[in-house]
Amino acid sequence: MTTDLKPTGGITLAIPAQPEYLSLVRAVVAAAAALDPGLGDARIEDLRVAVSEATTNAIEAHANLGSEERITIRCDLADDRIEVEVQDHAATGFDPGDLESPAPLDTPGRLDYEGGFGIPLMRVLADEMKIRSLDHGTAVQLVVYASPTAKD
Amino acid sequence: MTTDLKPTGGITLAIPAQPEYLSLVRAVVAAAAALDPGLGDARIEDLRVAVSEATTNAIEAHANLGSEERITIRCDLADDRIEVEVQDHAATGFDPGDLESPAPLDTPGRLDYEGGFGIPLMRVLADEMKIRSLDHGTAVQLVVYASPTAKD
Amino acid sequence: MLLTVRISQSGSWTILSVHGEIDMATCPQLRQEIVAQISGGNTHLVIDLGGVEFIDSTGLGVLIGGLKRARSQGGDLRVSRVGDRLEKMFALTGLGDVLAVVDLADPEQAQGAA
Amino acid sequence: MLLTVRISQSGSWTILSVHGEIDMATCPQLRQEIVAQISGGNTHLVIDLGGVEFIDSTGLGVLIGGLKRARSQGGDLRVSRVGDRLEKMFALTGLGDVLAVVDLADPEQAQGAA
Ligand SMILES: Nc1ncnc2c1ncn2[C@@H]1O[C@H](COP(=O)(O)OP(=O)(O)O)[C@@H](O)[C@H]1O
Ligand SMILES: Nc1ncnc2c1ncn2[C@@H]1O[C@H](COP(=O)(O)OP(=O)(O)O)[C@@H](O)[C@H]1O
Repeated sequence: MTTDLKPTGGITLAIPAQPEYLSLVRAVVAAAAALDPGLGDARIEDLRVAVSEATTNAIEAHANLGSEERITIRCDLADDRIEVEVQDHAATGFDPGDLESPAPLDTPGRLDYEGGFGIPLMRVLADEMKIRSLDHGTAVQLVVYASPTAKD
Repeated sequence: MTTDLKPTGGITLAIPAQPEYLSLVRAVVAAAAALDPGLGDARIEDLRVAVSEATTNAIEAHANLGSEERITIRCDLADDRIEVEVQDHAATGFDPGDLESPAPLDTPGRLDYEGGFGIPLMRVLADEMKIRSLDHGTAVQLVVYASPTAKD
Repeated sequence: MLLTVRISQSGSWTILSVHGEIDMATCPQLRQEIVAQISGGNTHLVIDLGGVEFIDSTGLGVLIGGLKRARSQGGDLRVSRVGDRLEKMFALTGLGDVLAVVDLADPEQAQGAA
Repeated sequence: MLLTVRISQSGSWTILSVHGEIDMATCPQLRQEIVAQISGGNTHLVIDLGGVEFIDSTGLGVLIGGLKRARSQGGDLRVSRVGDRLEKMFALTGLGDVLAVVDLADPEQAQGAA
């Protein structure tokens, strides 16, 4: 159980694993990102969506396991970037390695399946995206840079 | 050090003890309160101000002691009320008992002093307000009820 | 944080005007409304997104599901008043290639993909 | 989350039009601006609060400090365009009893306490 709030410089938010809290998570991300004057509105929106996707997956994983633990969202503001990590406590055995080459979104017939957009969207919306398996669940790290980067 | 996030049903937010984060705290309180359909806009505003006051005092106390620890804000939503607790990690020796009878705000000459509005405002804006001394600092609990109460 | 869905008619098209954010918390409501309309025989739907500032993949999934269901009943599902953010989401997911954007006044006339 | 303060003139009164939230993070900026005006000889100030949706006790303290400083120099500090929330804060703290609310067009004419 690593829900401890480490005394770093960042913001940590812990929420019950319920969909009702998604709008709150987005509000926190927007408010945190607004503290970084280098981040434009469009990039804040990108980050808001990416974090919402990661949190949605975490909520789903908790629901599948019936886990009552909370989900933690950590935001770290640095001069040149904002870094958000979503950590769940649902040890589903999910292996992010299996997702290394997801079907591109424009594959014919792709839309026959209603799901599976979350991780690809996080990948394109964030400048960096990493999924790590933890003993107790999954950690998704999303980074958005303040200055324009290769990713427009 | 009790910054642990207990797996309760509530929201916990931890922030660096810096004034820049006050607007984020207010955004979280507003977003949390918005999850409670029984709370009107005016009461949400009351709570937002009260929590802002408590967090301001916590930031001041940390600054006075040079404490690098974070401040935690816990929001618990119940059917009939929202409860917020602001906990700091600045053991200043502050004794809330000394404040039991603050000078009323309309005392003549009261305005000669620019400060000292925070705790009286919390008292009138929240339906309940309790200050507890902890080993490591101070905890301020603020409760606002969803249904209209004696406090309009 | 509820979604509101207002129903109106434009010729043979049923318009669902959505207000709010479409995410995992609110999408069951939209899905139910779409299913109810199609089950009730209104197979030609326009989702008016003018009041929607946020949609995520869960919300996009509901639109895809509605599109498939409408088409399977000989109808269609189109969208209208798509803002910049939603347009970006449609473009990134390829959903824009299959979902026609229409004018609320004339849903028959597709203005091109989202 | 910065405050913006726009300076203009109305007769012998200097108007500081504030936009943003006045709290511990932003009030040093407002305090500095008030002090600078008074030091520069503009002792008759109107704080236009039309763009302020939030003020807390720290912000109220800045207004009290400004009021005292202006009066000590033979001037005054008044407020204008006070919204419902700010009016409530003024009422609860008693600040409304000492701070005159004026019309921006005629700061001389106090409309009564906040
Ligand atoms: N935090 C997580 N914990 C467990 N499994 C996850 C997590 N995130 C993603 N997954 C797995 O990866 C799959 C793909 O996720 P995603 O691309 O977001 O699409 P969707 O959630 O719609 O299936 C999910 O269906 C789930 O099986
Ligand atoms: N969290 C806290 N930790 C330590 N001291 C506190 C705390 N909150 C309030 N105090 C003390 O109580 C006093 C009164 O607080 P308040 O009414 O908010 O007015 P002000 O902060 O303007 O002095 C403060 O000056 C401070 O000494």
